[in-house]
Amino acid sequence: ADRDIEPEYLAEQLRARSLPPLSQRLPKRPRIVRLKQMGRTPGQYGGTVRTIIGSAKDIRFMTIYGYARLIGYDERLVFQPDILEGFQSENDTVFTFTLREGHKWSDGSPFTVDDFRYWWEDVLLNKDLTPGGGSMVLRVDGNLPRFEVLDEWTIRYSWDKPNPDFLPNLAGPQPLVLVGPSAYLKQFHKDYQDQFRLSALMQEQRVKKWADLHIKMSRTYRPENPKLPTLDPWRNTTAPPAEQFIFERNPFFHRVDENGRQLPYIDRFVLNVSSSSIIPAKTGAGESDLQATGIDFADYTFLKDAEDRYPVKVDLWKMTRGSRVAILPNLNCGDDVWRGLFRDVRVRRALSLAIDRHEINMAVFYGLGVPSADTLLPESPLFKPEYANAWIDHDTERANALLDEAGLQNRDADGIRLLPDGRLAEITIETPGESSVDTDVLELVTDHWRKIGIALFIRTSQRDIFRSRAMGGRIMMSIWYGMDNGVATADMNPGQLAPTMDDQLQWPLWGMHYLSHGSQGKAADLPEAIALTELLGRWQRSAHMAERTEIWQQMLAIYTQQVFSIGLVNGTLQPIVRTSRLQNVPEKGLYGFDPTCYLGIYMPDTFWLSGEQV
Amino acid sequence: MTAPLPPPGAPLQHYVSTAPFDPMSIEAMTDAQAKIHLASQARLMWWKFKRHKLALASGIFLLVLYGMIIIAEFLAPYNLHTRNVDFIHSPPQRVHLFHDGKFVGPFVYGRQMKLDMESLKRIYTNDRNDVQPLRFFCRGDSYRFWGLIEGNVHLVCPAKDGQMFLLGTDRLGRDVLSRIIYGARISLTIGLIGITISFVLGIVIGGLAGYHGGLFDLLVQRVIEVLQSLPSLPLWMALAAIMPVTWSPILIYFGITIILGMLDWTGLARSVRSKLLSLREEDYVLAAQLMGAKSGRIIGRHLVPGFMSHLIATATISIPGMILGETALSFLGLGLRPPITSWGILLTEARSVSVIAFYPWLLFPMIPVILVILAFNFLGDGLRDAADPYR
Amino acid sequence: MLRYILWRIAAMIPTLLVISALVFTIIELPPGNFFESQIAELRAQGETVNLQEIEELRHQYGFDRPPVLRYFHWLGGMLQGDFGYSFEYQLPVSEVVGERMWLTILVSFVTILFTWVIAFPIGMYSATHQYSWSDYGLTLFGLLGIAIPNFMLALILMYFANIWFGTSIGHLMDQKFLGEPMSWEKARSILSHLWIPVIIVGTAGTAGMIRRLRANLLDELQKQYVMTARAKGLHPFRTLVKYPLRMALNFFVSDIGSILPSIISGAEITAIVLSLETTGPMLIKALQSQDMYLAGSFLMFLALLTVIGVLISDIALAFLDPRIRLQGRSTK
Amino acid sequence: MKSESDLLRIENLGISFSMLGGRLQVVKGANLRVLPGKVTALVGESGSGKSVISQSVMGILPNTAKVTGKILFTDPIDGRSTDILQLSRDGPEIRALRGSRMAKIFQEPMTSLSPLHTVGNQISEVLAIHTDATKDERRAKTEEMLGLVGFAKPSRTYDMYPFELSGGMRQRAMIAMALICRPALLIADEPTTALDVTIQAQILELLRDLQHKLNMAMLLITHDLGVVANMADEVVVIYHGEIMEAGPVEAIYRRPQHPYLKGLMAAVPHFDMKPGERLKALREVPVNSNTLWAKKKQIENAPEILLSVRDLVKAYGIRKSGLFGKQDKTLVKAVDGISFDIRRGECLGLVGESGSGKTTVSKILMRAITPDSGSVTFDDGRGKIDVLKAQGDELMELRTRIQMVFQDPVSSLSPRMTVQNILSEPLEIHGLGDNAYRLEKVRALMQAIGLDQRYLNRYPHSFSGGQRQRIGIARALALGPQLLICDEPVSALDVSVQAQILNLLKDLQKELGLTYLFISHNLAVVDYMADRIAVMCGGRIVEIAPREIILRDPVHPYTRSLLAAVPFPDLDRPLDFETLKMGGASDQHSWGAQFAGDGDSETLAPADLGGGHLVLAHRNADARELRSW
Ligand SMILES: Nc1ncnc2c1ncn2[C@@H]1O[C@H](COP(=O)(O)OP(=O)(O)OP(=O)(O)O)[C@@H](O)[C@H]1O
Ligand SMILES: Nc1ncnc2c1ncn2[C@@H]1O[C@H](COP(=O)(O)OP(=O)(O)OP(=O)(O)O)[C@@H](O)[C@H]1O
Ligand SMILES: [Mg+2]
Ligand SMILES: [Mg+2]
Ligand code: NI
Repeated sequence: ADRDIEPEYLAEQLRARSLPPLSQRLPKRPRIVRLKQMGRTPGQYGGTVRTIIGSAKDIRFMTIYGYARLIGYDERLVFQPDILEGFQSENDTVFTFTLREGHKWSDGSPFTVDDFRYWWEDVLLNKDLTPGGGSMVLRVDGNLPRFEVLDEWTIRYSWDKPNPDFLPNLAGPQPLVLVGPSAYLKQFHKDYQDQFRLSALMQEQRVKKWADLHIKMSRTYRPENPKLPTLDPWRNTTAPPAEQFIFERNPFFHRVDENGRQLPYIDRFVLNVSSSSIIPAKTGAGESDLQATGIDFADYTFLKDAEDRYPVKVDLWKMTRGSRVAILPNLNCGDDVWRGLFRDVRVRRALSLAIDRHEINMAVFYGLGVPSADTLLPESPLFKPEYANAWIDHDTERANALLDEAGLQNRDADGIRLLPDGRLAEITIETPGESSVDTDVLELVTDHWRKIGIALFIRTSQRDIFRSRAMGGRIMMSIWYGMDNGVATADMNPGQLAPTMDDQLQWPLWGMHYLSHGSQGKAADLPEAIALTELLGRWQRSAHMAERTEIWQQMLAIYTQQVFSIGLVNGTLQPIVRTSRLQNVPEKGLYGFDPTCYLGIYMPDTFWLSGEQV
Repeated sequence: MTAPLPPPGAPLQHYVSTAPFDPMSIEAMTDAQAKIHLASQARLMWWKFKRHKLALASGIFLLVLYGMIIIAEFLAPYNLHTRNVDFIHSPPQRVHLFHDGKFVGPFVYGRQMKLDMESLKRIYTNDRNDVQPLRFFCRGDSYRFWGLIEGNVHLVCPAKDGQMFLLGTDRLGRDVLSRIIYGARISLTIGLIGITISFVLGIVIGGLAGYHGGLFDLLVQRVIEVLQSLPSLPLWMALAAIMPVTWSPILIYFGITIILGMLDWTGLARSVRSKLLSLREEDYVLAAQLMGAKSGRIIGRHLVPGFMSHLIATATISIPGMILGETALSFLGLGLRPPITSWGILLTEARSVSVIAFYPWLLFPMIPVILVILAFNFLGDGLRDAADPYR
Repeated sequence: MLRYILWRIAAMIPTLLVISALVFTIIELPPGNFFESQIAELRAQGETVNLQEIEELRHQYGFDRPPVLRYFHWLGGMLQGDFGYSFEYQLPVSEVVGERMWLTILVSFVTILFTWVIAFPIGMYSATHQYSWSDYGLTLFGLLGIAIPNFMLALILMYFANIWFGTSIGHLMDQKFLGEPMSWEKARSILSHLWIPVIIVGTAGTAGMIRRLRANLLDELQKQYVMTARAKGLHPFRTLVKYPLRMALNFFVSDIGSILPSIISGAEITAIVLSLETTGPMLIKALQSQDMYLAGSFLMFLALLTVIGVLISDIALAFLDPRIRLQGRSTK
Repeated sequence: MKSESDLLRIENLGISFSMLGGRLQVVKGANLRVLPGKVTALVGESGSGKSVISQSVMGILPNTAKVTGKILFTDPIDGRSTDILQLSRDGPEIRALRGSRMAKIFQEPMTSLSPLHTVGNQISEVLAIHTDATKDERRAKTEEMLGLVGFAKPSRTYDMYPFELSGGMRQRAMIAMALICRPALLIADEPTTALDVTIQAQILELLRDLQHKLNMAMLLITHDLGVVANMADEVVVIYHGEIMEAGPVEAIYRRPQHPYLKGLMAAVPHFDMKPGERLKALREVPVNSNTLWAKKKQIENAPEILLSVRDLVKAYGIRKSGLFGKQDKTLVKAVDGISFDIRRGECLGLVGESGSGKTTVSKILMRAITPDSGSVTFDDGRGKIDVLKAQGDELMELRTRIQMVFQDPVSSLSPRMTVQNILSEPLEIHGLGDNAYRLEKVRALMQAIGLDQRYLNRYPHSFSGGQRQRIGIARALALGPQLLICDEPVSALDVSVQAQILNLLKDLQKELGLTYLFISHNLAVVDYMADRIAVMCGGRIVEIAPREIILRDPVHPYTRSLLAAVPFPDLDRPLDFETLKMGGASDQHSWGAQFAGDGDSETLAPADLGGGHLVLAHRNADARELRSW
């Protein structure tokens, strides 16, 4: 009977006894994924799934797709212990984690509290390895947590104040790392390895410092080291540089289906590196078995057409961004007159009202998107229609009236408004211009704004100088995505609504100020922005669902009413292409980096290849 | 009156021509000959050029084209930016003359669009009942002639409230034909400047180096080596990055073209140089030197003409580079950008497999490119022949 | 001659030094550096970056030091065969390049061969059959090659090769052979993919060659010495090859120096579109992400090729034309 | 061997060129034949269509030419006749004939060779095409042939490039190329124009030899009626594309009837012309030198010596074959210590062996070649100019005062400039006059050299050899120089046009005080033109003296043999090939001890025989001893 549930792929190794049988590979209490309950079908082992990535760096998608986290989200974005057998959080201040007994790394070595301890004491607290003192998330008011090993299977991280970011970060696409395979990694650690061997290894890996060696060999997000034991469903077998990366099943993976079959079903994931421009073409030629990245809504027709020629299936998922395209007036812009205008909420509202979102939706998205402000999607429990509908009517008259009120009543012969200092009201929008959607949308907006007497010019500049230009106030306005996470729950950090990052193009200096704890940038001086920052602070200190929800609502209301970012259309669709043999891929889903981890929360380890094409 | 030949092998008789003989007489010139011998060399070349019909036709074609770009606003049925969101990716419409067997003059059938939500395709059908006669010298989209004079007269426009997309529309429902007409402006002008610069530099520097040799040649050679070693793409990237961002894209493109023109002379300079290295040993060069000709003159009047064919061929071959120069850059996210339009941009915008599969009419800008290139080449042929003394 | 060659090789050293300084400047010119573009890119995906870690890296690679120092560091490294470190790949440059170099050389070599094999006969034919229909036809054919932008041609060929012959889209081989050692199957796969880039890159150069060869030959064909050769009873083809062609080769030979680099860089965009496993896309990417040592080493390699090419070209020129070799400067 | 048929039979040949503005008929209904083993000479005015006829026989006319009529070639080997005009342009039949059964010596040897291939390569190629000889055999045969045409070191010549050879040497290479396959028909278009008389005689002897041994027939095109008299069996006289008179050589020479032929005969310069006697040109073009040049003010008390040359030396390194061969240190002295003076208003004739360095000397004077040592001073009364060091304005000035007529007219004319541009260029360079003035001047020049105005818009390649040569002269005259260096200025001209040009030059000398350095192989011409004559051999001047003295009383053995080798246009004074055959004239060992330098030039020095007569001899030889030799 055991034979049945062993993957054929491992048969050889099993026969050679280089691998123990399944029962010894699994933890005592593996995570049982009940597919039937999820509305999916339990499947069979086997097969290879090919997918295409745009650059070798993108092997990190496997960490995201694999989505093995200490704690992860389920499809409804509720926390679930995954690698952990269980976890407890007391007021978001004390977190107790329980490990699965008998859980093993992909090389068969046991996964224990020692691995946590190693990472905490020898990596995070090591000045060489973590010169910065660890991630911001680990620090509440600058203080690291206490780390305790409670027993053989239990550990605890505790802070004095609540750390609501802790769990979301563990569950995120780019998770906070708390653990590493200490047995393997110790050979690269100065404290555990003798100097001679260490320098030999450094020589071999061509690094100059032992810390670099350790960092290089222990990188998990971009799993470039094939020897590094992992807890993911698939482990990399190819060392870069390569044009093709092969990931094979982790024989010690901790999940099983209800029939006792070990996940993942699929034996191998093959990632081919192609230039991003031909990913759609290759996908349309049936050269990918599962493709979500590198293809765009604009490619849908072509991909759909391929269904006739190749055994592929194209589904459309919903993107989770707050807005597919948003226009961001730079409140820190260097031009005094314009900065003043942009800080005037009437101007922002007028600009928003002038846009005909319906036309944009029809022209660029086949009417499949939803005209909306830059806010949460209906999928979010925090969603309210008034946020989405704030200032999105196409109302040129009102917009004109608002602008007149704001002191732009004078116009030149062509009907372009004049600034108070007599210049023409000409706005230059900058875009990295990587996708034609941006420029197309801007062409439409140009016409819309012409009707309210604002001339719009489009300028494209390279992405990397974009940021520094925005910081220097040299960008007046830019076009970018809306909120990263449009399906947030109250448990997730509302930082995206407040000036917290230097790459928030509507207020980069304020963001920098926050990010650098006041050492760089400028403090926000707009009351509404200050209010947002304060609300964020309250959320961070709060440990109660209701309070957090209330804070979220307030922030959303301010953000949308103030039109800090002019959202255009959201809920746009993302094609997901799969071979028709691939089962269990949901037809509808939410597509985004954070929090859904692209395909991650839909558990690609439960996808399987059926014999016949469906 | 000719000398008779004796039969084969027989002894030759003494023959004396009896025709009247006057050593001072010169054959009379025909009018045509007289005209020719009085003509200047330029005129002679023009006559020779005219004999090459294809070259003549090409020349006229190009003249017309350059004439057209002056009045692009008038010729284009739509404005460059006019969008028709209801007619996105509409295939080309055909111009008909007869409807139901009756002559109605040029017209197009109206179109209906259906969105196929399954494949997200826009499906267009001709409405056979909706006859939309074209209008000529009509009022349509308003424009600013050369950005100065308001106007709205077009050569041809669609029927009132009708559409006419003779070459189809793009992803924003813009008329491809109009965009091609507008695009000609940039495509046929800016690159030419770069070429001119690089040609002048190439010939002058290469010429001097080849003709004089010595230290100057050595120096030029090293400079060429250095410049040739820097591939153009990184240069473009670096230049584009340091150009002031406040410049308009067209100015930047212009600037880059000029700079590149100033760097691009090396290949030509090398071939000029090496050709001159051998040509300068010819006696006629010596003759010119002995007459006291300066190097500029010798290079310009004696050596370069001997090299004209090559120069013409090189120039005509560089034309496509000039027209399509920006495509490579746009590809890398540099160079020209919308809203400025050129044929290269139009093609870059059409850069995806779905275009080839579903909207092949977006590739139409290739046709003017090809035509212009052919025309320049045939023109070059004609010029070559005109300059060729052996014809 | 031997002395001349030695002298020229010695002269290459300062040239290369100048080039290296220029290359370094070019890579340094764009504002920002690798780390900033890295941050920008990660942020674009929604990922977070540890600024302190970046700061650390910046220090480690000397980006807090003045560029001049870094230049000498880089130069010194190259002289010792250390081409620096690729930030992007987090590997020494020499390891990053790997198989790509050979494939690049393969593609370039075949392309050059293709260009010559096509251009020479056509150019000669066109010159001897001036204004015949075949001349026009071949001219048209050649010009199409340059009239259609490479990326367009690449897309079109790729699309139809896939539809008609089932050739997999892009790349130099079927993906299953990636990373495999060379085998018959792999070689076949490479061959079945190779023609597309070769045609695309080749056609662009072919037309130029044809037209210039034709023009030069037309000039030479009228010369008196061709008549002499005909008077000897030499076969027209042999005449063409031995006399006018050799004269006409002058331009061609003088261009040798730039053939390789121009093929390599001309192929870059094609290589990106077709996602070829050659160095072109890597170079562009390195330039874009300001992976400066990788880009710098590539550029220096191209420069070396050019400089050697120019040397070869000069020697060949002297070899080709005894007037340059022997008379040179005697009259002046 | 008595043959029943003509080897070559040209019937009613018409040739026209298509030009802008219509066709140009250059040959009109010519009839002509060549018997096997016999020589038919074709003589006629420059530009009358001789070369074109010969090209049509070979089937190598340019594309723009159209031919009518018949050209029958009957190969004596199999007696088959072919009409050459019916054969396809470069088809196998005609190729089998070309080079092997019929061969051509081109009129312009300077440009008829490819500059990129060695002489040997180009000659042996004929063998490669028509025989199965191996590479070594070909080389051996070629070297043998090169020896036959008078190259002293054939194996060295084999590996030389055409531009390393002197004009006469190239012509000989051309001859070797034509003869190497021993053709049945040789078309010799001015085969000896660039050769000095001794070598000319050697070549003529060689041709006769082949004619007798191999029954080779020859179509000989030449202006030198002396050569015709010595070689031809039948003579055809052509004028403006039409045949004026034809017949056996006896008839033509003894009973010339047509006025043109009579005019030709009369125009031949001969040695016993009285001082001041003018040549009788067929057309005497009255040249008003004032329309050509404003009379220059004669400079008061200008020095007598205009140009003074001292100890010029120019050596060329001998190259080992191969690209990487090191430069050999052994040098060939093309010019070996030459000194002479040219007086104002005189004409110094320079004659000498082919390859003796005449052209080199003249080019040194023009600053076209830098000598290894020596000095050249130019002084026309406005101050001395060191020619070899002049720079800037001084050099520019010099360029207007010294001009040169190139030995090779073809290559010295820019192929892409019309005659008009060529002739007006010197004026443009020196910024003389406006366009109208220049045009007028160009017309006057054209008239002076006897070319019609309708040629103004033609390119050099469409002219006959003689026409081109005249254009070269006109160009040199355009600036009105004080010293004119003429390198074989009339070699391609028929005697009547030659007379016209020589008279022109003489007139200019008289009226404007022009000074000439006149290089020529034609001793009669030199005799007519020169006041003093210098004889060069092996890079040195072996004898220099006033013209009467040197011709009546030559001292140096080389000068003597030169004079002995002059062919006369007189059937009763045939060349004595037998005596000429004995040893090359320039072979020092046949010269006698007083003159031979034993390979060491130091031992020789000019000996003064009085009256401006210098001769190169052993330092210790005295005058009497020299004369008595
Ligand atoms: N390619 C050509 N195109 C036009 N005219 C030509 C061409 N070649 C020769 N001619 C003309 O044909 C005429 C005859 O030329 P040809 O060369 O036969 O003269 P020729 O008798 O050999 O004279 P010369 O003794 O000066 O060499 C000349 O008037 C010349 O201008
Ligand atoms: N560039 C050169 N390289 C090597 N040798 C040369 C070169 N030019 C001329 N010579 C040699 O110099 C010698 C003199 O040549 P030059 O041309 O002065 O002779 P010439 O007296 O003019 O003869 P001709 O009467 O045949 O024209 C010849 O032996 C020739 O081979
Ligand atoms: Mg002639
Ligand atoms: Mg000479
Ligand atoms: Ni002696």
